Amino acid sequence: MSASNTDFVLAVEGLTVSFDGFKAVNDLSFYVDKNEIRVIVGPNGAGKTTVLDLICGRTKATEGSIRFRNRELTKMKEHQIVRAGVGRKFQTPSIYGDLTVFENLEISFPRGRSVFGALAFKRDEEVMTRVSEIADMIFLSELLGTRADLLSHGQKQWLEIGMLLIQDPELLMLDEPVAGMSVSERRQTAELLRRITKDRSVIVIEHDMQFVAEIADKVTVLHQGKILAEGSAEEVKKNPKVIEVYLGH
Amino acid sequence: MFADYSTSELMSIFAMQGFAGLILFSVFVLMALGLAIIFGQMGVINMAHGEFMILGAYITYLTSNIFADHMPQLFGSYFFIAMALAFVAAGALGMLVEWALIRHLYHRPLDTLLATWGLSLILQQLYRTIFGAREVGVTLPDWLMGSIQLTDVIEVPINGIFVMSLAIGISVTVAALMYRSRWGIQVRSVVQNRPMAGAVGINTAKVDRLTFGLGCGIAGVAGSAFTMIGSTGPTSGQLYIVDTFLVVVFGGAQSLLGTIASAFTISQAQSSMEFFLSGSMSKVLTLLFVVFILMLRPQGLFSLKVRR
Amino acid sequence: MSYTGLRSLLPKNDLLSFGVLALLLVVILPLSLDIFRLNLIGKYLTYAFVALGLVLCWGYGGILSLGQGVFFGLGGYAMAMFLKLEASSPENTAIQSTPGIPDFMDWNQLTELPWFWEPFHSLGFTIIAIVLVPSVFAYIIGVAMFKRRVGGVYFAIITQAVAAILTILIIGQQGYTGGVNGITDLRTLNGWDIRTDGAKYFFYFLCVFLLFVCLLIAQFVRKSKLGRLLVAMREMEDRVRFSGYDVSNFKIFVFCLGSAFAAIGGAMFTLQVGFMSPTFVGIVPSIEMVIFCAVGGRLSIIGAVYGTLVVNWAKTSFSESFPELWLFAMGALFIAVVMAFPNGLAGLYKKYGEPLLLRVIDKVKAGRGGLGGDLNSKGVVHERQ
Amino acid sequence: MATMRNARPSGLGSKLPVLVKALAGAVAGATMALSAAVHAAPSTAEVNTTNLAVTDDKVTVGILHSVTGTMAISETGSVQAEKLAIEQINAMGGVLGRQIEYIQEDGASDWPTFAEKSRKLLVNDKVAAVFGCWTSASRKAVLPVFEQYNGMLYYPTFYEGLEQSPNVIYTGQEATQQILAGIDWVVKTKGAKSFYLLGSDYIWPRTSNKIARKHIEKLGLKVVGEDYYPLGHTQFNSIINKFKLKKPDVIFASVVGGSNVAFYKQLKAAGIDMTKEKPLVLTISVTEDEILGIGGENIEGAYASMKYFQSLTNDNNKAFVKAFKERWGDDIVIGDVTQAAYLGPWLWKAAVEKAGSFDIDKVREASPGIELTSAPEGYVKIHPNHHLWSKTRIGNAKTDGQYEIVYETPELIEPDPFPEGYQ
Repeated sequence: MSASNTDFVLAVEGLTVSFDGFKAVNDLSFYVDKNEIRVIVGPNGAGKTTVLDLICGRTKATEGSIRFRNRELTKMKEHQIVRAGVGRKFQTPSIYGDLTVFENLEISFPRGRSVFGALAFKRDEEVMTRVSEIADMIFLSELLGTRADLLSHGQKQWLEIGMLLIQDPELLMLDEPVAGMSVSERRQTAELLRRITKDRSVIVIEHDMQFVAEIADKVTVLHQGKILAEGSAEEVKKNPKVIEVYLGH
Repeated sequence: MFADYSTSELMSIFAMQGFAGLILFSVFVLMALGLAIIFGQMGVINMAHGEFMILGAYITYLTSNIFADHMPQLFGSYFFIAMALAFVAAGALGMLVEWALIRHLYHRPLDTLLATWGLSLILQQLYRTIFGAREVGVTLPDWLMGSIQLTDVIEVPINGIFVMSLAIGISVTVAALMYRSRWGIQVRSVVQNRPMAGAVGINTAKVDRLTFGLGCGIAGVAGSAFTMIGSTGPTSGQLYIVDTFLVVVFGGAQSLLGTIASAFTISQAQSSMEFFLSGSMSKVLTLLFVVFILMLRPQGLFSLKVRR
Repeated sequence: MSYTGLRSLLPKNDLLSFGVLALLLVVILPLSLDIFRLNLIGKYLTYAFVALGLVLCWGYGGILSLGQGVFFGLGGYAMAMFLKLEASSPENTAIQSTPGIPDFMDWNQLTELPWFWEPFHSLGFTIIAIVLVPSVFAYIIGVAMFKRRVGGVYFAIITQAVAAILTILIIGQQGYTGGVNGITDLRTLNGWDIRTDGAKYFFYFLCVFLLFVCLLIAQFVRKSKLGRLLVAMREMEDRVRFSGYDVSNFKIFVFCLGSAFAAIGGAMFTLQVGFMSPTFVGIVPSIEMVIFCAVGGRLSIIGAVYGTLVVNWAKTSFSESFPELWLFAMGALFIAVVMAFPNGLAGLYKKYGEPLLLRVIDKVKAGRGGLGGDLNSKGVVHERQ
Repeated sequence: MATMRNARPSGLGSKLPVLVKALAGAVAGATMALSAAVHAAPSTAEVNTTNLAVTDDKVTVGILHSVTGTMAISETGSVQAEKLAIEQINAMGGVLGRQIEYIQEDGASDWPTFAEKSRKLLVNDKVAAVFGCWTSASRKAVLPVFEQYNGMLYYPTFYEGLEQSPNVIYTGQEATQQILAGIDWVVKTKGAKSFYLLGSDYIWPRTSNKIARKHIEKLGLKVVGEDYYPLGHTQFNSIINKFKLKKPDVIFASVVGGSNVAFYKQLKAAGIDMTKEKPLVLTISVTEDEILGIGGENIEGAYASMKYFQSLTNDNNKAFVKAFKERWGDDIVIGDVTQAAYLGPWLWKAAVEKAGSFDIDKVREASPGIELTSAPEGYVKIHPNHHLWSKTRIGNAKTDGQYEIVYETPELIEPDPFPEGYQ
């Protein structure tokens, strides 16, 4: 497959990964525009999380290419992909429970990422300002000194989002950001997402179609590792194939 | 080095060397199977594995003494009873240890390593207190000693054949247990998803205890069999521990087939090198080879690529 | 370093424990023990270097190495090689068939010094080699393992195999290494007799000094962002990786650092005990050193020192009184530490000792209208032991 | 700090001895008295000018062996022998009118611990002599300590030689004493032409095999192979195949420890019947102690070259074996090293009495030429190089775990720790 340069932020072409013969993602191609919010939906086992794993380098592709601003990601290591500007939030909140909220954010601050950089890293004004900025944004400015263990589930999700934001990624990937949240938390999160998606592209995996309709520019429906449908939330909802997959059986 | 020998002599020697490799292979399989079950299926690192083997050896020693004193006419067959007793004793001790120590540590694999190391020290001293610091000599029934003469040069040691059959027998039994029995299904389901297995009514605590007991029991049988070829003393168990772990890790902890394949690879590498190099150098080279391969393929020879 | 810099490196509670340890090692023990016992303490302290390295590798980095004896041994052998060459001057070895080479080489028919021994005529090279050779070796192992994400149990077992390989090699290549007897009969360091009581005092204090240097380095690492990263990695390695860090580099770094500490300990061991042998390279001592660290508290760098001292002191006195019981005690200690006190002595101290001490100190200070104010602002690390 | 006094015999994994037995043993020992002369105790100031632990009625010595760890297996016999000798000497009236007390320390199979404990014995306890060490490594570790603090060590194990310290009396054989006569015998009586040398991989087997090789080659015979396995190795099928390929007349074996057991069991299993002597197995590392672990039936027919076997029939040995069994239990066996360890206290006593002093320097001066006619192995004498003149004997292993002595050198063999032409 020849990969040509595009204007897309992310171009996924012919992506395939197989685990012992089982193709979890099968010849998948899709493109994400600048500043676009793309939502990926699909039934369990459709390969949604695997797609994110592939993009961020956690899983190595068997075939195909993933290009981010025309840089091939499939050959890069995870940390290089992150440094190139791709941020990834996991399904279950993955934060450092033993550290405080402040330290969680500070560690994510994109400076002193090498061994000796980390040794020489100083907690200066720039770091402090940036951390409190982000903390405000994720509703945690009162809790900076709290150990992250002690946060509620929703707060942990926000904290992880904050840890991504502090790196100012160009492409943000969120795996079920509102799963397990209370109604009010959900509302706050939707608002948060709208605010943070202003200057960047976002890929969101989400089940809640109402939430999807609220935020999505474009929706991609995955089924058995392949794209079943793609379009606006409204179009997708009406697509008979999608209805069958979701409601059939 | 071979110039002075006739082709047929050389062929015979190579045949015998191949057989020596097979014996070594069987020894490795016996050593490693119990550990592979415990480590591979439960993720527990049992540093006291060697001491469980030696327990089997001591049981054999005691049994042989009892038979010699009270039932000399049955002495020829005591070995089978000794192996059964070794299995029961080591298995029971294993279950006790699982209950007392291991079950509290399932989420901390590296800590099981330290705790079982402590256990191994205690067992060693216990053996020393009971049986004395010196090695004990286990008298074997006559039919187990000696060899079968196949040709002029090729001689096959009977205990080698015995160890091989035992290795095959135990491997087959374990495989059958794992893949054919209800218990095997339970073990595998507990390994894959503990909460779910518990939720569908599997008594996970019991499965763990039985699995650990089985692993230790097999170690006991192996120890019993090794009285034919090795020494029985309080610290003899330590001689086996590094080799055993390497075999299991090299095989890719999760699969029994992997353990067997790795035992085969390592034993063949070692025994063929031993023939051309000095014993020490071949040991070093074998270990280096294993470490090197593990660096290239850290997950071991056989392991499934899993979707995370 | 500025006052605040110092305070952030050593906040009040840490300063207290450093001070108490310094008091113990520099004042109390030398004054209360004869040189024989003090020399013993000095020997134990050399293991504390290893335990300290393990706190960083294992406690912080989550990397359990069962082969730290390798690095202890490499450092010790480097030192021993220098001392042996000095002890093997042509005058001292005149009765050999080849004078001027170490006695064990002569017994093994070597007629000239092997090339890799040559540079050890120089003390400067030796000192550099003590730190550098083990670090480079650790770096190679580290790159090979951590870049391929070998960790946890696998790493532990592979380091064990490395220890086994090196032991067999040292014992087997006795013409070059002194074999199972090790390198013995070391006498002088640049002409200065290392066997006198004066030398023993000197080496004891040198050992304490170096230990504190290493402790401060460890404290610096712990207090730096790297320290927090290690904690973070232990919990959520993937998150750290997806925050743009090359996780393996950090592991390699702490592993190398731990190895360098171990090597310094090994060199000090050789100087204080007067010989080096392959028994320290093997698996058993390597695992024992892990228990020193665990008893002290795997997350406490000061605890590592106390853990080492306590276990060894217990070992010595136990084996003097009840040699048969020693293994029972040691085994029980392993199990107890893992089962009941996973944070070791440091955990007990944090729970019971420190609050009491701090309260006393605060009272004293308050009585004098003291200066102390906690510099901790929001977000400063809450130490958890 | 606690010490073990001889009033409280330590267990050491053996049966607790009954006091009566101990006394009986002591009486038996008295019959082998060196010289029955009872010394009137000279004053302490006279016999102890260097501040050793000597009082008017007591003298303290040290016993330094591994009671724990891997070496405990081997060293137990030596501890028992040394204690027995001390008890017997005490029953006879002690040394220079003083009862011997001992402080026992555990080397724990760990060389720095040996160094540490020896320093304690010499510096803190100021013992007049130390009986101890087993492995070369432990001896090498304590040697600088003994030389620095001027102590006297009685070292019991047969060893590789290449050492001669003013602070050590070597009561075991150095390598040539064990090897040369053994090879001569096997060549002369068995007509051996080719040899395969096998050992555990460390200094003693390597040095021994080096001496053996030189000697064999001097005789114009052939060494067809030489191999070493790591300590603790348990798989010997490959080497056995090499034997079958090379068909040596003699397998010259110096395998030690747990490997020994594995080696002989596998040798037998591979169909090599040692009683047929094709090939003949000649070992320098298997004493009666080791046979306990190997099993007599597994080593039957092998030859061992030692200076002492339990089956020696002289009167000294009969009394010694009897006393030893009474003291430590009937089922105990006595090997070469155990006997050598037993000589230590007796040689020291003789030297002290000859010197008329406990001072280390005087004991050292008095030592060369000290004779012991009552030694279980027969007559021994200390050479100026601090080793013992002793005979070499060849034993043939029997199923009951004992050796039948088939040869003994007519003369005492001179110890030669730095053998010219063998290095």
